[in-house]
Amino acid sequence: MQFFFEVLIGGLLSGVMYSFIALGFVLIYKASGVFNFAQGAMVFFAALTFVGIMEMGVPFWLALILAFGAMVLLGIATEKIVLRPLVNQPPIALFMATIGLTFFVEGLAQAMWGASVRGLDLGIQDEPIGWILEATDIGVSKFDLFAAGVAAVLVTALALFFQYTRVGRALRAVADDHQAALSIGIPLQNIWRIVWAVAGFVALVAGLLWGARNGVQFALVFTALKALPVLILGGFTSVPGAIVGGLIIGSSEKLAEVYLGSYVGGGIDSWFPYVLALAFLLVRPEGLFGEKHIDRV
Amino acid sequence: MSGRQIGDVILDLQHISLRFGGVKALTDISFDVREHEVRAIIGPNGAGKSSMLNVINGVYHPQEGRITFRGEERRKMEPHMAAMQGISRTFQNIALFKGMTVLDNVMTGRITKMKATFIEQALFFGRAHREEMEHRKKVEEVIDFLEIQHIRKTPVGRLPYGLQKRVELARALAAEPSMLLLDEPMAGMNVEEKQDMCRFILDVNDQFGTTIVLIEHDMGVVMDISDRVVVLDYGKKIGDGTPDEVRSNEEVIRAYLGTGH
Amino acid sequence: MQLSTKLLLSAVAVASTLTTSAVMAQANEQYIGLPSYRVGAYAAGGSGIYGGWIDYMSLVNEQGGVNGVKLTWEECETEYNNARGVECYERMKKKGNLSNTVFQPLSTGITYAVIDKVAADKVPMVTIGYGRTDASDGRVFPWVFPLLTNYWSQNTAKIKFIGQKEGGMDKLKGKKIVNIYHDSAYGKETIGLLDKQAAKYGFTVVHVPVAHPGNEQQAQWLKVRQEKPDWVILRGWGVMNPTAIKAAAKIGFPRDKIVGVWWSGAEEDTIPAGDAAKGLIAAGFNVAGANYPVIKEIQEKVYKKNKGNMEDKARIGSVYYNRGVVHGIITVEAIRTAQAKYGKGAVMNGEQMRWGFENLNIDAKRLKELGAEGFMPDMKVSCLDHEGSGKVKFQQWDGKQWKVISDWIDADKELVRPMIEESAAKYAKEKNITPRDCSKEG
Amino acid sequence: MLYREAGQFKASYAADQQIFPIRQDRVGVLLLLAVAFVVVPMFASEYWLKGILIQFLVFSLAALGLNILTGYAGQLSLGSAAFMAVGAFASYNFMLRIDGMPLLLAFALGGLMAALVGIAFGLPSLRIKGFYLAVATLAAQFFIVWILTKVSWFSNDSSSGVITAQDMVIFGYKFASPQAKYLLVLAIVAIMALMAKNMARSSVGRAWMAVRDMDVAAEVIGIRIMYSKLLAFAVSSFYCGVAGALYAYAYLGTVEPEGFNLDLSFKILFMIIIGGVGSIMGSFLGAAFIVLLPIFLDVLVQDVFTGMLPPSIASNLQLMVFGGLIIFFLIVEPHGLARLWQIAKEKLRLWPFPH
Repeated sequence: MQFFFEVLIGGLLSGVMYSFIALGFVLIYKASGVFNFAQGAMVFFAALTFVGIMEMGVPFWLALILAFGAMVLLGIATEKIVLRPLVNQPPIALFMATIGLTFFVEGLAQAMWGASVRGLDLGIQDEPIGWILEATDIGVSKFDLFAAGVAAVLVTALALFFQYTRVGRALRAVADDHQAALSIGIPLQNIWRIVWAVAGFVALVAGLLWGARNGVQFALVFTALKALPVLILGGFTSVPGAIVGGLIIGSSEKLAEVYLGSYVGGGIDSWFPYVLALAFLLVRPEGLFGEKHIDRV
Repeated sequence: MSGRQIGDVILDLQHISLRFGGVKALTDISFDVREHEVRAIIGPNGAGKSSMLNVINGVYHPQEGRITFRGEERRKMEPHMAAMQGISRTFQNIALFKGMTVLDNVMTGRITKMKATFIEQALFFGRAHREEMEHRKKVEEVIDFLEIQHIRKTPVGRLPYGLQKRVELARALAAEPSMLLLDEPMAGMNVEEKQDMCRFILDVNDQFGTTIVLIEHDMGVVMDISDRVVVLDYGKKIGDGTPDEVRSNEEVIRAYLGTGH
Repeated sequence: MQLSTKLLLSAVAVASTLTTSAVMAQANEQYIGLPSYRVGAYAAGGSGIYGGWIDYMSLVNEQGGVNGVKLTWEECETEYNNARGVECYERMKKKGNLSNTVFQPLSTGITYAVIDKVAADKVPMVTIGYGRTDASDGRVFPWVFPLLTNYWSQNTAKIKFIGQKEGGMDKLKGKKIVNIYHDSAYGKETIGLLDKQAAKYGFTVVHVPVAHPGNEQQAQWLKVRQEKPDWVILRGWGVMNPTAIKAAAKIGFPRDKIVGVWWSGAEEDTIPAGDAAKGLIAAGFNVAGANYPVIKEIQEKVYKKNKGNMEDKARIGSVYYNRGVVHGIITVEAIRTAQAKYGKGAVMNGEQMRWGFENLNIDAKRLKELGAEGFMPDMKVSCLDHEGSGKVKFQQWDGKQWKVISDWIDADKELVRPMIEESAAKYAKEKNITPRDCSKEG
Repeated sequence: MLYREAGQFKASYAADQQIFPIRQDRVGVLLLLAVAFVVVPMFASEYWLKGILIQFLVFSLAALGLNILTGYAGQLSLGSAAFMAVGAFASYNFMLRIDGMPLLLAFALGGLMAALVGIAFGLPSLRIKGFYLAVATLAAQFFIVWILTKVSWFSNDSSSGVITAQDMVIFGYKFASPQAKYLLVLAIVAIMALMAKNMARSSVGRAWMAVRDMDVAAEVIGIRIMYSKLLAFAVSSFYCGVAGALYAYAYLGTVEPEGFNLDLSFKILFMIIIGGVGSIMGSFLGAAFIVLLPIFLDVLVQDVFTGMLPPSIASNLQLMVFGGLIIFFLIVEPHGLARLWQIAKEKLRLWPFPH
């Protein structure tokens, strides 16, 4: 039983890491209806830019600000060059454009900063905290707690942002209905730029956390694959869905790998989250927090 | 109006109630439709008229009530089964297949009558080829009938609203239905277009003997072309009878005046 | 010139290269097509290996070529993708003066995809430390050379190393080893062998797969924690390695009890894991370090003249870079061997190159001459044995760099060779190949 | 004045229902086929045949398969490569385990297996739509590759999990030369493309498009949504399965399950979106674009700009240009190359007398 809890808690903590990636997807989908395939590439680009700037001898906080600046620039450029010309196109065209963007950003990142793999030390220990280990025999690191804390702060901040700021309210209006929002004079382009910048910031946070754990390297792009089942489980448009979905996927994936994996040869965490999300969708096609949609004729 | 013979009851609805979650869309509605007649459903916005049509062809399944079609009571029928039984319809907001041409749209109306398997169609040989030609001929008849020959190969997305409505009617007619459900066929049309549409509806009823159930807002049109009228308000039936009877029904007058129509 | 004219001209140039087999090379140049990858997930390895390889060839050219024959090469970006790898193979096959001298795809997938083609086209294929293990049987695979060592050989060497650390092979009895592997054809390849070794030496082995890409391994390492093994064998790839190291640190598994394959033993695998990587051990057929004469010579004769291939010069002497140099040395020595038979100072064709590889003999003396003593194992290829060595060294990450901690450890040939022959025979049967009679080869 | 519809009157519906109603199109297609079947094998170099054209044809077929599902029936899928894998591994096993199995039958059976698997993974489409479905198809992608890796029976217990395609022999003739391989692939692809075109212009195709454009209305006019969607999954997977078998037998020779990874699925998706969603022609144009562009860029960089750029920048620049061009094409023509082709034809129809 103790082992069960250990796996469960480990899974929940990994789930938090998935949520960071999912959040970026949700923000952009919510505001612009675009399934931003480039989110993984953005995570990679953000982390690599940050580390690249650090390597030039720039202090941590300044590098963070500069990297954020780069993400804002990327967001603005994306809105101007990619999204605006495609504004009235079907979702699939926009989706495809973000695939093009993925290649571009991946190439740009490696052309700018080189292909070598970097380490990233945030100065937070990622080894089990002694007294917790002794008391419960469950390994939880400071880094885990830090990541969970960042997630909580991020989600609270986003919630407050959506609820109480003028931009946030406008954003929600845009999310509900683009045409209506346009017609009451909400500047859609500004909103999109802001959303892409915020998503860029989320990508930067995700990139730093994942980069600190596994190194800053191209594989950061693949983190997106971990986020997709989280998205379908939590719903494409729900910020809390991204967090709750992440926790569910993270924990059930680990439990499945440990308890079911050994019967079928293991390595099932490549597909298990997808099958789980799929099974869930069959029961609730709109996801955990998505809105139910009734066809009207 | 014409020499057609109004026949027996073919569709009988008894005590129909429909709810979405807690919202009541239809409450205890009963009425019938006779063969070859033009039956109108009228009522203010939100009265449940479209829901009524959706119940008839199986898009919605009422929680209570009995539906008898041609003497058979049916339970939980799916829309495509209704189509098989000869019920066609048009929609309030045009539901054409926007990516396809007019011809292809109308051809889809014949889909229930095509028997060739997809393998035969892939080889485009024998039955598949023959069928395609036969049905094309029928479809051309409908196209001629509705006078839309000139736009045959145009993708429907590019057509003006009035023509789209006509194409939708063509698609419904292509199925050679015994019962045709029309949801506001004249909404948003100018007088001339309305006259055309009235003519088509009456011709269909006249020439093919098709039973017609229609929803319409234009009272003049309704009173002109329908044999009997059902009046709904807030999901309840408040009147039923010939145009003259309905016109003099106090509750109907109140409902219409009350909502400012 | 107008932009459009310029574009048109370059398009014409491209079209002409694509349609005609343009003779690029001068009469006295040996053409080597390099199917490289410098983008995407594999770029870190690719840029290092191809960098070292090209630098070594530049060095040879600076020194006057191979008996006067200059080397010329060209890259073709494969993105580590099978379909593009085949295209690159076909593109480079007939270029140059005669044909591509040798095809070395640095990808197991591409190796498989061209394995039938190289025999038909008479282009020798060399795969060092990857590819098709059973191709070590030169009777069935005359055109394929999985040189130096293969996954099976290195795995037996690994068990020998663990035995040494435990104080003798008999001490392995009752020990437990967890094999953490990349859940793919590559990762699975040693499972059967490990099971055999476990039976032979009396240890238990537990196989734990990690799904690609392996950036999350909490579940796997919790399993390790539950199993409480004495050693862990890491058969990782890419991001799976630092993730594994971090996860090991998290469950408190000592890193100096983890022994990696050579794809788990480069700076690219340890640096991202930070301090957690300290103590990690990995097998390698080449070592790290810039203090070998051959590397110094490259610095001296190539980089001083600004002809180096690496943009990040700090990576010179890294594991991948040095592996590239090993590729260069072997390629050049094979050309030299072939020239010794077919004419010094002549350009070799594919068949002659094949002979060169098959009769390659880089002994200790030659290694010393090359400035690569201790840098790579000595090797002797033959018709029967297309592997030629089987020796690996073990290195340990001290937090800053890889340090050699063992001598060359030989593979357990008695165990591996029959497995190779069995597998090759099966392939021969499937493909209707009659194995060569090696006694008739000269 | 060459491309003109005027003066060609259709005397029967059969004439109007022809696959290419305009005479110049018919001639053009016949010419194209003649070139593909006769001229190309005579003159194309081995590199073009083995390195590019076979690859292009195989990917065109896979794109065609995906286009049936996504373009015609409107179901977005990210698992095409997995269905290719099913086709390849199934064909291999049919050839391996049944003595005297004819090659073409093995391909067809491989396709059928893929179709069955496709139906199984298509079931969720009855409940879920759009991007949700797309992500759900990833389950198929990962699960199929996983199980092919995991169960060694599929690869005849090869220690590394690879399959080595048997020789291609039909009626005693061995398709070994580049020309023979190319012609075999071309013939299969041409026939299957024709069949796809036939389906697209028959009632199955119309049913698919109806489901795509508005599923509620489709159901009301009598289309069985479930049947139509599952049929689309089956036919699409069949095409992908045969493409996978050809990929293994005619192009790669030996392949491992990871050869059919997610990247390949995406590549096929790019092909149909670049080429034109819901267009047979577009599948070919898209495949050509995605296969040729990176090669073109690579040759451009390697041969024309040799030594002008540091190697890693050169490679990454290719990737950036590739991504940039995708965006550029979408902005210029979101309906893909097929639409551009159509516009060009419409222009040609008026040439030389524009309004």
